[in-house]
Amino acid sequence: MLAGNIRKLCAGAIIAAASCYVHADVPIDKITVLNLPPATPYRLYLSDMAISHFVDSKLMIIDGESLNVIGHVALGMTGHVTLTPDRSELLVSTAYMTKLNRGERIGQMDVYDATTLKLKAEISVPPKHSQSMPYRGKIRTSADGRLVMMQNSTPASSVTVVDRIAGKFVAEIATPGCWMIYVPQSVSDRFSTLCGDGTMLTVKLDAEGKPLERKKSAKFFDADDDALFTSGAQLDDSYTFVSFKGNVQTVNVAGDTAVAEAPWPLVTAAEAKAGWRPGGYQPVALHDKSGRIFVGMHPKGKEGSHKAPAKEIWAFDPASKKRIARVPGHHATVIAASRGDAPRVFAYSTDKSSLAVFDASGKLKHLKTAAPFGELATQLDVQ
Amino acid sequence: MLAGNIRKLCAGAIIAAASCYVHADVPIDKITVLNLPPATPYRLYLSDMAISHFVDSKLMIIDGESLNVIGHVALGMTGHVTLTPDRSELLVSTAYMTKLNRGERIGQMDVYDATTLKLKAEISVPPKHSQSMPYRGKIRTSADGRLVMMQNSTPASSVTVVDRIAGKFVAEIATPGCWMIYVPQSVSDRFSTLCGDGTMLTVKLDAEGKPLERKKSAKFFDADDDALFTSGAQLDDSYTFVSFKGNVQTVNVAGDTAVAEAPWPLVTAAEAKAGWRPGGYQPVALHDKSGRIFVGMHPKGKEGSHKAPAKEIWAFDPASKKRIARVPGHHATVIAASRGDAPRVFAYSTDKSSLAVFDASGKLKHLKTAAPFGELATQLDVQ
Amino acid sequence: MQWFDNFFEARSRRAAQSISRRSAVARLGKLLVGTAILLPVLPFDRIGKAIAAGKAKDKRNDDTACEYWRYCALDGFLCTCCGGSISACPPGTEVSKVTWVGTCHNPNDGKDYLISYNDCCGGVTCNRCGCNSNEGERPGYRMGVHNDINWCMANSSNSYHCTVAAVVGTAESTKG
Amino acid sequence: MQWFDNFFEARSRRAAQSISRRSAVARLGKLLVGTAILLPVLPFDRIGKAIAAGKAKDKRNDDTACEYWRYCALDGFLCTCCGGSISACPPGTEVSKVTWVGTCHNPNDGKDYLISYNDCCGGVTCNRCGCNSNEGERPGYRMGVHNDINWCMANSSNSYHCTVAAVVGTAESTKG
Repeated sequence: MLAGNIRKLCAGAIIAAASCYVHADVPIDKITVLNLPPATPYRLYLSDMAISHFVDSKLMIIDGESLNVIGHVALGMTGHVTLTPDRSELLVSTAYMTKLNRGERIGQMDVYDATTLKLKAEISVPPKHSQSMPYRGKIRTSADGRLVMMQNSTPASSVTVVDRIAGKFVAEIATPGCWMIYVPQSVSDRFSTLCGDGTMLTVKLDAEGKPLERKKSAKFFDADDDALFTSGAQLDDSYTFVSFKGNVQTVNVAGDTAVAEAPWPLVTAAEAKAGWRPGGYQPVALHDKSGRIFVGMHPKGKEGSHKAPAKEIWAFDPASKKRIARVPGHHATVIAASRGDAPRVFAYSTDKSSLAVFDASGKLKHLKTAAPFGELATQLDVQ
Repeated sequence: MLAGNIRKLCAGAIIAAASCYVHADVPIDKITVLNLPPATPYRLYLSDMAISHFVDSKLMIIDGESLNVIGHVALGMTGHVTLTPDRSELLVSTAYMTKLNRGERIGQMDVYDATTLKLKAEISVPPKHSQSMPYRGKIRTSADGRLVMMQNSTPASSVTVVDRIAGKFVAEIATPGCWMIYVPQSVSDRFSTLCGDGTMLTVKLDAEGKPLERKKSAKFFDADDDALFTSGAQLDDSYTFVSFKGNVQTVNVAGDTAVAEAPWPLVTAAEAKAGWRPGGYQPVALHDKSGRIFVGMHPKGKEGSHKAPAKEIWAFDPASKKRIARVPGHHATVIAASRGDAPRVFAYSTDKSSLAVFDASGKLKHLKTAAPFGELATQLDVQ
Repeated sequence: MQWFDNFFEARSRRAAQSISRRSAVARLGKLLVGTAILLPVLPFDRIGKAIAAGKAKDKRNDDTACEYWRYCALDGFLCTCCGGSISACPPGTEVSKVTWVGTCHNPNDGKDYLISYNDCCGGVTCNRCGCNSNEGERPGYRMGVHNDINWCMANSSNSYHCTVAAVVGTAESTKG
Repeated sequence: MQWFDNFFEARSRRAAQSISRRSAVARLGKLLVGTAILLPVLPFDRIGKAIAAGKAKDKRNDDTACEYWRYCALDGFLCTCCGGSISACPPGTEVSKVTWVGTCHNPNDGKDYLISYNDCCGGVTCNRCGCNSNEGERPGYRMGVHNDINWCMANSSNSYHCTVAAVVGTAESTKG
């Protein structure tokens, strides 16, 4: 009787459905699993701490043209993610507790295929990764993609080095009083990190990835008076930072010691008086081809306003150090820019979970805004 | 130098602060951990699946008078919770994956002290608990509190029995086509479960808690034509259910076979025509002392509207089977009532995350509403 | 699955006196439950999409809207908003081994279709385009048409990501 | 904690040329970091509460409002909304072993206080009364005053539930 009914029901799941198909206008589906579509220069990677359930943080992958979500990657407990230089893999610095919020803490680097989003490898590391908001600089690869550096905090600061090709943990390097990882593009044997005493520490690595030499730069900023945001925008061997009070500081990290250029102000004296300051979690972006930088700015800034969302986004020309555009800020706390031709600027608002898109080929031109994306996202990377 | 500064800073954390205290108007705090305050009859237990991160579900404990949240209990992956009859412990049927969303699935019953909310014990069980929305009936204790029955789904239905006093798993009992656990109060050696063929299955247990005998009742409902909501309101040995189309069905589960009373309608012919139906996840509550029942009702009901939020809450007198009150429904999907004197009815809205409180000593009188409570809660228990 | 051979099975079959469309569906659901669905390989035709392009304003033909006709008993997040499609799971997830079934009316051809609501499993929950439709849905005592449960329960990863709505057949012939 | 004895420590001390209040705070923070805080047992006086009763409309004295004076550098969920109090963790949680520190101005006595923002750890995240104030907050290179990080990181359970704001001293004497 049961079998009889099933045949009448014409269920493709149970019996061959060829005779059935003729009765229906909608064909029977084959359920499949998709790969990501081919990447465009506007593919976005949004890192979401999901603060209310941060044992279960996540990466959202978004098509920056349609603003459709095209995939997710599980980041574990406050995971941090970076792309390999060839964009073939996503690397995640994370941890798992065996019973969700208790039990053993398992530290590892998860490796995901960037096309299938399947987990390819799990590399065991000391369970010390920084359980913190996503920022660029919490995990970085060397320029050649072989070594992976991951920021730890116990809360003492250290950096874990993994050999991605060998698939193994290499070293844990003490970086007391310093934070975040900055890697040059012309050499692959070192990383730098910003220190609370206003310097940068550069750690040179041996062939294996173990620490060989550590050198501190001269002091170039004052964390008390005018701290630098740690999220810097990279171009080749240099990182461009902005400071709480609105100065631009570019630092070259290719040498044995980091070399800071002379800082310059984003704000005029009048703007400084009106309290215009950078703010947010990723306040500055840089377009590689033009060198232009884009900064989320808020007025009436003061001590403690450094995470305020942007009232405006300002664009600057690097050669003239002049502002070339100012547009409404869409409450942005995270700014990112695409590479190469036809640049676009993406402005994500942590508070509103919204994403605004600008054409950045000339002056900034707002194209569209969509929401919601994520729960508490603070890092946005572009393909 | 550092020590000197510290002394000047007068930090109680570092040195004895007696001499320091005289300079300050606000005393130095001792950081402690609270216990729950003494329970009132209005203490509420709200089970939240947290659908967007259901690996990390939770119980919120709320003071039903102030509507302050007074504590939380972690429920693991889609955990289900019940109180012991003496209200001394909270029992959680749950599972953990060793790596959050992969790895080994660990099944267990977690035991929490109901005053300190500390984890007291973890009892290993087969990893089969029903990963489903919280409903009363997913975990229940026998009347004497010794045996704990937990609903499984693989998706085949079975019931795990744990001896809470011995702290061990006892049995897994097949309950094919049946769902949810109903326990009598006059005997502690059996449970019943509602079956899709319109009957109730009663399983009698031996002294250990292993199945001794299974008996099915006569058919008393039709799951196709007028299904029963599985969340029933208990009074002694009987459960009062409502049906999708608005009939009341009381079933006594104390015997070897469950005995159903004659059903009666909540709705008049005119109300039925207007489509007034019960709806939600916990659509019916019962006040023990008066026997009155309270049902979340929506108009224009139809096939598929059975989870619709209440447009009104209706109160009925059990003896006369007459409606004695109808009040605005506050979008409720979950109704609960306190016990004993000075009854209150609590109406939680899954959509709005809001909680409305009514004085139920006479006709229903709205006292207050507050929000938000939880993310996707579907079960509310009262002390 | 052993439970389906249990001594109550024969009795419950006898207990069902009338063969309504819905109970037949419930049984189909029961059979699908616990079985890895091996769908036949058929031409992959997105007729719904094509129609949607023509009637953009009819949400019954917009597969990112809760009102889309195939979603009549879907409680969950739409894979079409999560990097999947109406019948494909997003990258990195896997198709649920077990499923619940709905019977939905297609306004375009006037026919009723059996829809398999396969969850896509693994990783995080998508949490976009949440829908809660319950036509023909029943409590867990009719497991094959129950949607208040995680249908990733039988996969190696129990994480729920989103839900697809695949046509698995037509319910037409049981109407008589 | 071994890193604090590292070869860079002495150098970084020398590098700090001026002793501002804030840098002193940063150092205190650094010392508190990695140390289980053993607070002295003093009379438990909820002066904030008492004042709040009198000036109900001043959010600077309402310990369930983000504007409460002690919360000037608190980024997280208020334990006062989660079953705890201004200096007590909710039931079932444990006090964080490490902490960050803020310097907040008390409008009632005109003095600046050092506030220890201890996270309460274990179980689920409370997710009520989220606040994000950052006075004196600095990036992770000044870890003792950094609040974009989980201060339950050194506990046996790393789960973050909510944050208390305990007075640990006055910052007055460093003003000169």
